[in-house]
This record gives sequence, C-alpha cells and structure tokens, in this order.
Amino acid sequence: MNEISMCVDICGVKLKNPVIAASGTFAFGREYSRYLDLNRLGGISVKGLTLYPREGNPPPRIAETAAGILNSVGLQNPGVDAFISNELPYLKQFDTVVIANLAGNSRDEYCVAANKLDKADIDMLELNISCPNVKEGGLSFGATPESVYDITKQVRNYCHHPLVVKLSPNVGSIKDVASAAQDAGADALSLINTLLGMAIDPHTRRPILGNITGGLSGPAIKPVALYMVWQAAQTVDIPVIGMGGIMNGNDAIEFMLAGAVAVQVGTANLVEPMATVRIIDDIEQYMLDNGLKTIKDITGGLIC
Amino acid sequence: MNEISMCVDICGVKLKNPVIAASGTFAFGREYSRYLDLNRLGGISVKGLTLYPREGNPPPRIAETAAGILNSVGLQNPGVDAFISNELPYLKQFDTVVIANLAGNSRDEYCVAANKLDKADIDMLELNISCPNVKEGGLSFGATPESVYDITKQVRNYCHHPLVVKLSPNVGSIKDVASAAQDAGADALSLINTLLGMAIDPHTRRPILGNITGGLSGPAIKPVALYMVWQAAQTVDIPVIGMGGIMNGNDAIEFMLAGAVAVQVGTANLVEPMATVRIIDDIEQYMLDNGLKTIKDITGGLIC
Amino acid sequence: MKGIVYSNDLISPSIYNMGIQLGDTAESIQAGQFVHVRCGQSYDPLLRRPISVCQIDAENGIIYITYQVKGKGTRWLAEQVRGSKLDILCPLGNSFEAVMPADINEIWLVGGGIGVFPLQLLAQQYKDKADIVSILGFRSDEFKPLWQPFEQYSKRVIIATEDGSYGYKGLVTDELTLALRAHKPQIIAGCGPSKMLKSLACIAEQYDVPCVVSLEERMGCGIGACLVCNCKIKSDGEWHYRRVCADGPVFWSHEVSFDE
Amino acid sequence: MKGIVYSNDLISPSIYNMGIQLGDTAESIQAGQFVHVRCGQSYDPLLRRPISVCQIDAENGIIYITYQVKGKGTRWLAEQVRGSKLDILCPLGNSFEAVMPADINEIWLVGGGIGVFPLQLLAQQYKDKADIVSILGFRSDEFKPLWQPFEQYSKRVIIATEDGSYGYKGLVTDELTLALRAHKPQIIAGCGPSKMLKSLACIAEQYDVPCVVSLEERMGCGIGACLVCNCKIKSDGEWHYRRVCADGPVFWSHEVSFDE
Ligand SMILES: Cc1cc2nc3c(=O)[nH]c(=O)nc-3n(C[C@H](O)[C@H](O)[C@H](O)COP(=O)(O)OP(=O)(O)OC[C@H]3O[C@@H](n4cnc5c(N)ncnc54)[C@H](O)[C@@H]3O)c2cc1C
Ligand SMILES: Cc1cc2nc3c(=O)[nH]c(=O)nc-3n(C[C@H](O)[C@H](O)[C@H](O)COP(=O)(O)OP(=O)(O)OC[C@H]3O[C@@H](n4cnc5c(N)ncnc54)[C@H](O)[C@@H]3O)c2cc1C
Ligand SMILES: Cc1cc2nc3c(=O)[nH]c(=O)nc-3n(C[C@H](O)[C@H](O)[C@H](O)COP(=O)(O)O)c2cc1C
Ligand SMILES: Cc1cc2nc3c(=O)[nH]c(=O)nc-3n(C[C@H](O)[C@H](O)[C@H](O)COP(=O)(O)O)c2cc1C
Ligand code: FES
Ligand code: FES
Repeated sequence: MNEISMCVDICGVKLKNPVIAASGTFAFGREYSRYLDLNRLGGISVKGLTLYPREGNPPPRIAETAAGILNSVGLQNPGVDAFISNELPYLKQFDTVVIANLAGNSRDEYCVAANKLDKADIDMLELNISCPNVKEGGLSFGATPESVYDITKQVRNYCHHPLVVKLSPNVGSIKDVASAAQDAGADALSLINTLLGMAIDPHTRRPILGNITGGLSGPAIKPVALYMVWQAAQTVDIPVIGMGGIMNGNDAIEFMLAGAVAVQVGTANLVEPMATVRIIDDIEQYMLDNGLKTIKDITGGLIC
Repeated sequence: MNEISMCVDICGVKLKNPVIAASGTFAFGREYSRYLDLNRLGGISVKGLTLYPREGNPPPRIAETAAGILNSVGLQNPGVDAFISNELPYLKQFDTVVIANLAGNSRDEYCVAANKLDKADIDMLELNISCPNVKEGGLSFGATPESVYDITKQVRNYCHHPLVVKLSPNVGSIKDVASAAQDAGADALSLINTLLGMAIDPHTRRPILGNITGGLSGPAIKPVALYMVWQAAQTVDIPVIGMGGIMNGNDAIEFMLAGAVAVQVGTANLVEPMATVRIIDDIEQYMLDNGLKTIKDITGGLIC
Repeated sequence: MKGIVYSNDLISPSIYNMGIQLGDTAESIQAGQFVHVRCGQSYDPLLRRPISVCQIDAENGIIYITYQVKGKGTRWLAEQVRGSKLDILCPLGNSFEAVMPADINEIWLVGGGIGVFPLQLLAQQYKDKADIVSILGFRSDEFKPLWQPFEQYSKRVIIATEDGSYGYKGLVTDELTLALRAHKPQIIAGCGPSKMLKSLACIAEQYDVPCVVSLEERMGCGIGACLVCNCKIKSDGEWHYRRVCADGPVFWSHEVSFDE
Repeated sequence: MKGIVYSNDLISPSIYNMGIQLGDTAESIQAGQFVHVRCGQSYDPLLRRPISVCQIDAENGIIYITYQVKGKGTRWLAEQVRGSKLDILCPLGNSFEAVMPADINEIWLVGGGIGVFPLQLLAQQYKDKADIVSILGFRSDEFKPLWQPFEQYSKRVIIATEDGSYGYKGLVTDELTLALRAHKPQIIAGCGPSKMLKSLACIAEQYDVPCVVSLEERMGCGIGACLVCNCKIKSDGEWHYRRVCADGPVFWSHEVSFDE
C-alpha cells in the first residue's frame, strides 16, 4: 500500500510529480521517447521558442568544463507557429504538463509570440528572459529588476496561461529580480538559467565555442543555483521551480528543501537520457525512507 | 641558452613570474615553505586581514561540491598589527612580492587598517571588497559600481602602495564594477573572488556549512571567472590579475590569453601544495613549446 | 545499455582497440554509426564520448572501437580492463548505408589518420557486395596497425604517409587524385580531419564522383535533442544547421559547408 | 609524496584495510597522525581525504589505513589494487605523543566505530611502554575485524555492541564508567563520533582522569593553511578556533568545546 503522493500543484496546474525536463535539453520530447515513457514526467519545458524560426549560433556549440558544460546553441528552433502545428500535437498525446519556453529579441516579438501561444493548448508559459546566447535581447531582459518587471508585465497582458518567469543568475541581486517578476504578475518563477562563461584552447589561442561565450550548466553550478533558489523562495510568495546541476534524487531534494515546489532537469538528460525518470524514482525512495507522504513535506524543509 | 623571461610588471612592481598564491589559501606562506621554495613564486597574497583579529565562522567551514569547494572561513585572521609584527618579517625573507589582502566591516575600518599597512613594508595592497563570508560589510562593498567606487576612493587616500581592487563575481555587470574601481584610482584589478553558493545534506535537512552559505571556488567556476576576466580586461586600461579555478599551466594560459597580466592560484593549493610551482613550470614549458619570449606574448593574445 | 569490456589493447602509440560485448545489438550496427560512452561515474569528465564502431563480431556479439587517447575521457577508457562495465548509448547516427544508394558495387574509401575507423566497418560490411579500394593517409608508418585491417577487405590498399616512412610520401588526397585520373568509382566514402574532407569534397566534385563523408563535431546528448552538434548543410540553395549526431554523421559531401 | 598500494582488502561490510608502501617515511609516523590522500586525478572528487594511520610495518616501509566507503573519495580508494599509485601528504597532524606527557605507562583506549583506527596505532606504539586497556564500542559483531588488532597489544579488551551481538550490550561510555569505578588509569585516549567524545570528556572530568581525544573535521589543505578545519579550543577561560589538521587532531578533552 503506497500512500505517497508525488503530485504538485503549480498555480492551478497539477503535475504528477515535481520533475520537469528543462528547456533546451529535451527538444520536444520525441528523441527521449525512445528511452523513457514521457507519461512518467511531471512536465516538459520545450526548447526555447521564438516568433520566427532561428538557425542559432555557429559551431562548436558545446565545450565541456570541469563538472559542467558551456553551450551556445543560440535558440535554434522552428518558431512558434511550427511548434504549435508540428510539435504540440505530438506532446499532447502524453499525460504530462507541457510548458512552452518563450524567448525573443524585442518586446514586440515576445508579445506577438505570447499571443499566439495563448491560443494554443499548452499548460504553462515559461518566459525565458535569461538566454545568454543571443546577441540582441535575451539576457538583457533579465538583467535588472526594471527590465524584468517591464517584460513580464507586457507578456502578462497576452498570456492567460499560468506564467512562469525564468530568471537569469547573471544579476546583482536575485532577490530583487525575483520580486520584480512577482510584482509584474508572474504566477511562478523558475531558476536558474545558465551562468555566462567561456573556454579557451591554449594551443590554438581561440575560444572553444563558435560564439566565443556560452552558458554554463551542470553539477558545477549546483551550489550557486541552490543558493539563488533559496534566496528567491524566501523572497516571493509564488511557487519557485528550481534547477541547475540536478543529476540525481538527492540533488532534487536539496532544491526542494531550499524552497522549490518542483525542479527541472537539464544537463543530466545529455549525460543520461533516462535521468528524469531515475530522479523521480530516487525522490519516491527518499519519501519512503523518510516516511514522507507528500512533496509538501520536503519543500522549504531546510533546518537552519 | 634560455632566453625566456617570465617577469611581469604590475604598476611598477616587478614579479619574477606571473603566478601569485591567492589570498586565504596560502595563509602567510609558512605552511607551504615545507613543500616548496617560496622564492620561486611571483607573489603571495596573504590571508585576508582586518583591523582587529577575527575568529571567523563556526564549523564546518568547507563543503566539497562537484569540481569545486564552498568555504565559509569568514576572515579568521590575527589582525593587521599582528600581521605586521609577526608575519610580514617572515615573508620579507623571501624574494617574492608580498600582497596584503585587506577586508573590513566599515569604511572606517578599511581606512584605519589601510593606513597601518601603508607604513608597512608590503609590495601591494589588495582591497578585498568581495568576501561573501562576513555578515556586515565584505561583499556589500563590492556589490555595485557606486559602492566599489566609494570604498576604493576612500582607501586610495590612505594607500601609497600600488592598490589592487579585488572584484566580486556576484554582480550584475563586471564591466561596470571594473570601470568604477579604475575611475576611483585602482592601480590594478584582481578577479574573481568566490561565487555565493550553498550545499544541503538531504538526510539531516541542514546546510552543510555552519554559516549556511559560502563562497564557491575551484575548477567548477573557471568558465565564469575566465569570462569575467575577459570582460574586465577589455574594459579597463589598468592591469588585470585573473583567478578562479586555475589548476594547471593551461588554465593559467587561458586567463592570460583572455587579458590577465598575472594569475592567482587558490583552491589548487589545497589539493596540491606544490601547485603554484608546477604551474610556473607549465607556463615556462608552454612558452618554450610555442617560441614565446615574454609573458606579454601571451597576455591578451586570444584570437576571436 | 551496459556493455562489458572484452579486450582493450594498445595497438599503436596512444591508440587502443577495445572489444565490447553488447549481445544482440552488435549485429544491428551499421558503418558510420557510433557509440556514446560514459567515461566513469564522476562528473569530471561529465559528457559521454562519441566513438565510431570499426569492427563487428556478430557471432559473439562483440563490437570493436579504436580510439586515440586525447583527454580525460579517452584516458579513462584506456584504463578499463576485460570485464569492466561500460554505460553506452548505441547505435547512434544515420550510417553510410542510410545515405548511399542501395546498389553500390564499387566504393573507394578515403580516410586520414584516426578518421579511418568508420571506414573500416564499411569495408567489413561491404566486402561481399562491392569492390573496395582503400586510399588512406597517415603521419607515419607507426600507424600501420590502423590500415592493416583494411587489407583483408579491399581489392587494393593505397597508403600515403606524410613523412614517407611507408607507401607514398604525401597527402591521401594527392593519391586519390592520381587514382581518379585512371578510373572513376561509383562512389567515394570519406572520413578524416575536416581539412582533408574539404579537399576530398572539392576533388569529388571536380571529377564528378558521388561522395559521402562522415563528420565529427563536439556532442552533448548524441541523440538529437540538444542541438549542440550542428553543422551547415546545404539543400536547394539554402543552408540549415543539421544535427551531426542524428541527421548525420554521414552526409553527401557536396551538401556540407566546410567553411567554418 | 607517492605511495604504492601494497594491499587493499575488504575486512568488514564496506570497510577496507589498505597497505601503502611509503619507504622510510613509514616509521616516522606517530599515532594520531593522518595521511591526506588524493582520490584520482579528476576534479570530482577534488579534495584530498584525511585517513588515520592505524598500523605500521616499519621494517618493510608499509603503513596501513582502514577506511569505510562513504562517498566518492573512499569509493575510489576501494577500487585501487596492489601496485596502484597514490598521491599522499604525510605525516600530518600533531599525534597523541605530542600532547600526552612523556612518562605514560598506563593508557585506556576508548573508541567507537570507525573512530578506533588512530587508537590501534597508539596501542601498537605503546604496547611495550604502557599497560593498555581497550574499551571499544561498535554497532554489532560485524565489526569484529576492527577490534581484533587490539587484542595483541592490550592487557584487556572490553567490547560493547549496540545490539548486544558481542560483548556487553550498550554504549562504550557505559563500560568505561563501570571500569572507572574500579580503577582510574593514568590517562585516557579517545576517538570516535563527536557525541561519544563529548560524553567521554564529561566522564573523564567527573572521574578526574586526564583525557586526550582525536577529533575529525572536514578538511581542505590538511597542512594548516586554509583554516577550514577549525574547532573551538578553550584555554585560560577563552576559546579560539584552532586547526584540527595542524594544531590537532589530538587535543586535551577538557579544552575542546563540543557544543556545536
Ligand atoms: C561521430 C564521431 C565519431 C568518432 N569516432 C572516433 C573514433 O572512432 N576514434 C577516435 O579516436 N575518436 C573518434 N571521435 C573523436 C572522439 O570523440 C574524441 O577524440 C573524444 O571525444 C575526445 O575525448 P577526450 O576526453 O579524450 O578529450 P577531451 O579533449 O578531454 O574532450 C573534451 C570534450 O571535447 C569533445 N571532443 C574532443 N575532441 C573531439 C572530436 N575530435 N570530436 C568530437 N568531440 C570531441 C569530447 O567529446 C569532450 O566533450 C569521434 C567523434 C565523433 C563526433
Ligand atoms: C583526521 C581524520 C582522520 C580520519 N581517519 C579516518 C579513518 O581512519 N578511517 C575512516 O574510515 N575515516 C576516517 N576519517 C573520515 C574520512 O576522512 C571520511 O570518511 C572521508 O573523507 C569521506 O570521504 P568520501 O569521499 O568517502 O565521502 P564524501 O561524503 O563524498 O566526502 C565529501 C567531503 O566531506 C569530507 N568528509 C566526509 N565525511 C567526513 C568525516 N567524517 N571527517 C572529515 N571529513 C569528512 C570529505 O573529506 C570530503 O571533503 C578521518 C577524518 C579525519 C578528519
Ligand atoms: C544545450 C542547452 C540548451 C538550453 N536551451 C535553453 C532554452 O532554449 N531555453 C531556456 O530557458 N533554457 C535553456 N537552457 C538552460 C536550461 O534549461 C537550464 O536552465 C540550465 O541548463 C541549468 O540547468 P542544468 O544544470 O540542469 O542543465 C539550455 C541548457 C542547455 C545545456
Ligand atoms: C579557503 C579559502 C579562503 C579564502 N579567503 C580569502 C580571503 O581571505 N581574501 C580574499 O580576497 N579571497 C579569499 N578567498 C578567495 C580566493 O583568493 C580566490 O579569489 C578564489 O578562491 C578563486 O580562486 P580559486 O578558484 O583558484 O580558488 C578564499 C578562498 C578559499 C578557497
Ligand atoms: S549531440 Fe545533442 S543534438 Fe547532437
Ligand atoms: S585543512 Fe586547511 S587548515 Fe586545516
């Protein structure tokens, strides 16, 4: 008799468990369906979408660093329309929450795309104002409390789905940007996106990435991500979704103890396609071992 | 016939090579003298000093993370006076540049301590406005361009030694704080100090560090550090000393290619007491292999 | 998928040949496909390493890879011994067969250095269907163990070494040009450093011989999801970024944009 | 310093005993001192691991450590085989000898669980100078191989197990109290979990027996430079943070502040 419930409710949307595949590492789910049952996931945040299709940045787009990776994909994606007509119907076959991750170059672009997604059958919109890999826009929207407030407010007008704002770690005070997003009407926050970084080949004297700089993710950033999630969760009243270097169940639990209601798993998918499912199982085992009945018994449970 | 010169000149101070032991990881050199010849080092940045002795934070003060460490020492040190009378004479026996790393809780404290150090026989003063492990002051001085400008300007008044300002990575724009330090009269910059982070034990549900949060250092942060050094070096005209995760010669070369005139080695000392000397040898070998005559042939040599 | 190391031998300076027991999966693998291997359980190295399959012993369910020790990942691989367990994704990539026409009865294999391994499996798998000529280039005769396996599958093996220590002195593309003056094969399959592939694509176009190449790019997932391994592929006058891991690694040489 | 693994045997569930060839250094090591071992060349794990020396074979230049597999570092150690090379800093720490008076001829060793190892070397090194009584506590008799080495060096060995599967059922400190009622030794040397050390300190004070303890704290450099391993030590009514790695790990129990 298993009396455990792993369900979480994020602003009215029910997830069967708190594990969401992170944007950009899971594409639109198709490739992973060969390795795992997508119905098992709490949710899927799809590859970052833009109003128009984008080719992304020149290769190489990945550099391995110590316990981390730098990526400079640059939002290669088929555009919002193609997502709605080709990818969304595929995803809707599965019993999992679909989160559209939206990026843009300008306020207008964000708004027009948000408006299109508003009419689509997605479960949540994740506003990506923290992509470090596009020249114009992207990161700059997420850099200051003022700009976060402004873009969130704008997109809020066009978005009747629950709106998750994804914060950048490349800021002076995560508390200030978290508050700004909440004040502008965000229903939830997700963090962190990647840290700005670079890598150089000492022999060729060139950057390893075609785009020179990239975004750092993976276990290397976990301590920073955990700190920021802890700070954000203490600051806002809306739900916080934590991510950054989660590779196993214990990592996920650390984020939930720090205040996250759910977690996203990114880089781990690249290392092990089954990572999300393994993490779900790990969390369940942790709950069994510790006699916990619901995820609420974990979230915010840090003793200090 | 070895025609290589590894000398570097940082605002008039001559270092025999560009490798400096980083503050807080090398104490006052004594412990390392059993493992290496301190005369071999370009310089030593001593443990962060404060006006009065400090006991530091409660244990545990270290947590290992993936390819990194979190520390929360909290500036345990004997105070400026004891440094000048007990430690400095020891260090002056060696033919290496002595850099006093100075921290404080208030503007006044910084200034009084700077004034004391001004009369001491140190080679440079490194203004640490980026320590994440002290409650009052520390990090907050380094958080915004305005506060960096202010504290640098104040200390400048009391400091006739070359003044190196050590920047925090926990800022919105490293370019802005780098400019602020230069504008306020810094002779050089050093960066990065540690990134704010935390770690939790999922079993006890408690933070691993006694101080809850700590500063992340080591290979994990290298990509972030390298990016910031590259940004800072492009922004200012004064010399930049790079650090963050340097474990070997190639890492050091990456920082110099990105624009650093010299590097500091921190966490690597904890892993391998001989790290600094090994890195010096590695750099020399790189110069030989690539037919380079001086460190100037490396600094800023990134092709992109 | 778990694989078990069957053998792991140093065959040439810093180059190892490893046999991996994979059971039934082994015989389903096509030339050009690769395995994506986790190198240890540590987070450093973190990513899997893509390595081509170069030989298959279907009967015993063993695949062979040959790899050069370059960095952390391959150094870890070299430390494994018979019986060690490997965490492998496989088979990945499209394969030569998926790109080439079905009726191939004559292939020239053009390879350079450690890029010859996918061609070795192609030779093994096409030896009964097609006449194979292998034109291979290496730095020196130290690499002899890399071309020896081609001898049993090929009608002819032409070796060029940069230092002239074996075969012709010079580049493999020079030997190819010479050979093409005498005869044009039905198809060329190439693999090697991108500079070599670029000249190969030029020469193939010049002599109007269809040519497929297997590309390498730094990879993340290896399964087509993360979009980090992309290369520029032209079709209908336009180019798009295509995934080397899932749309490739084998492409028609005239579609590849080697410019960057 | 390089050490070469001489032996590495599983002696109890998840507990290994490793012999390491260190040459002349071996005989200079004192009980309470530890080795600081790099576990692999990867940056994950990054830090060295501190492990006490528990036995010395001076003649052959071999030291022995016994360690429990807990995380990444000790898991790596467990994978090493005879002939593997270890990167070691050693000997580190002050030692029992450095703290205790010179004229010791009677010691009681009080240890719990995997904290018994430094006491084992103390027993070996003092066996001819002093009467040794070992009072050791364990979870169950699974840990028998941990107390067996004490038998040859001790006048008497008292074992307590939490589940009563061997010796007395209960805590080691209960057995100590019982024994102290009968006789007060010249000195007590303790090592184990900090809760146990705290009661030990109390009991020693109560019975007014001098007591030294060996502490554990998470470490960085291990050589006294980074100040991360500190513990509160009282002297003259004031406390200061002292370095477990360099000022310790052995301290007088009444000077240690066990409060946090
Ligand atoms: C489809 C494909 C097939 C390959 N087949 C073979 C083969 O059969 N034999 C062989 O010796 N090598 C092969 N390679 C190259 C091999 O993947 C790299 O040499 C290896 O990943 C280097 O890893 P490392 O840890 O030793 O080096 P590191 O320098 O430590 O690697 C750092 C990172 O860069 C990546 N990387 C480094 N070099 C390359 C490269 N040339 N191509 C792609 N990624 C690279 C690594 O995967 C890793 O993520 C192949 C590459 C690809 C893409
Ligand atoms: C002076 C001293 C002597 C020791 N002697 C022994 C011994 O003889 N036998 C034995 O089994 N263990 C001993 N320990 C404990 C041993 O160091 C830890 O069990 C070991 O470091 C755990 O490493 P890990 O990689 O397996 O675990 P992880 O949990 O992966 O370690 C993570 C980090 O925490 C540190 N850490 C974890 N547990 C401890 C601990 N209990 N004490 C100090 N640091 C810790 C590790 O060093 C590492 O930096 C001693 C510790 C100290 C300080
Ligand atoms: C290859 C790659 C592509 C990514 N693309 C996106 C994206 O399109 N949109 C987005 O919001 N985040 C993107 N991210 C960031 C991740 O969603 C996540 O925030 C980050 O990687 C930290 O989590 P991790 O350490 O678990 O990967 C990408 C990350 C990687 C590694
Ligand atoms: C244990 C420890 C103590 C430190 N103490 C100081 C300090 O007192 N003053 C200071 O400016 N930086 C201090 N630092 C930061 C380092 O000097 C350096 O900026 C940082 O660790 C990044 O470099 P690394 O990755 O090479 O360690 C400390 C770092 C560590 C790990
Ligand atoms: S490696 Fe992820 S798409 Fe090719
Ligand atoms: S571990 Fe560095 S001072 Fe003790």
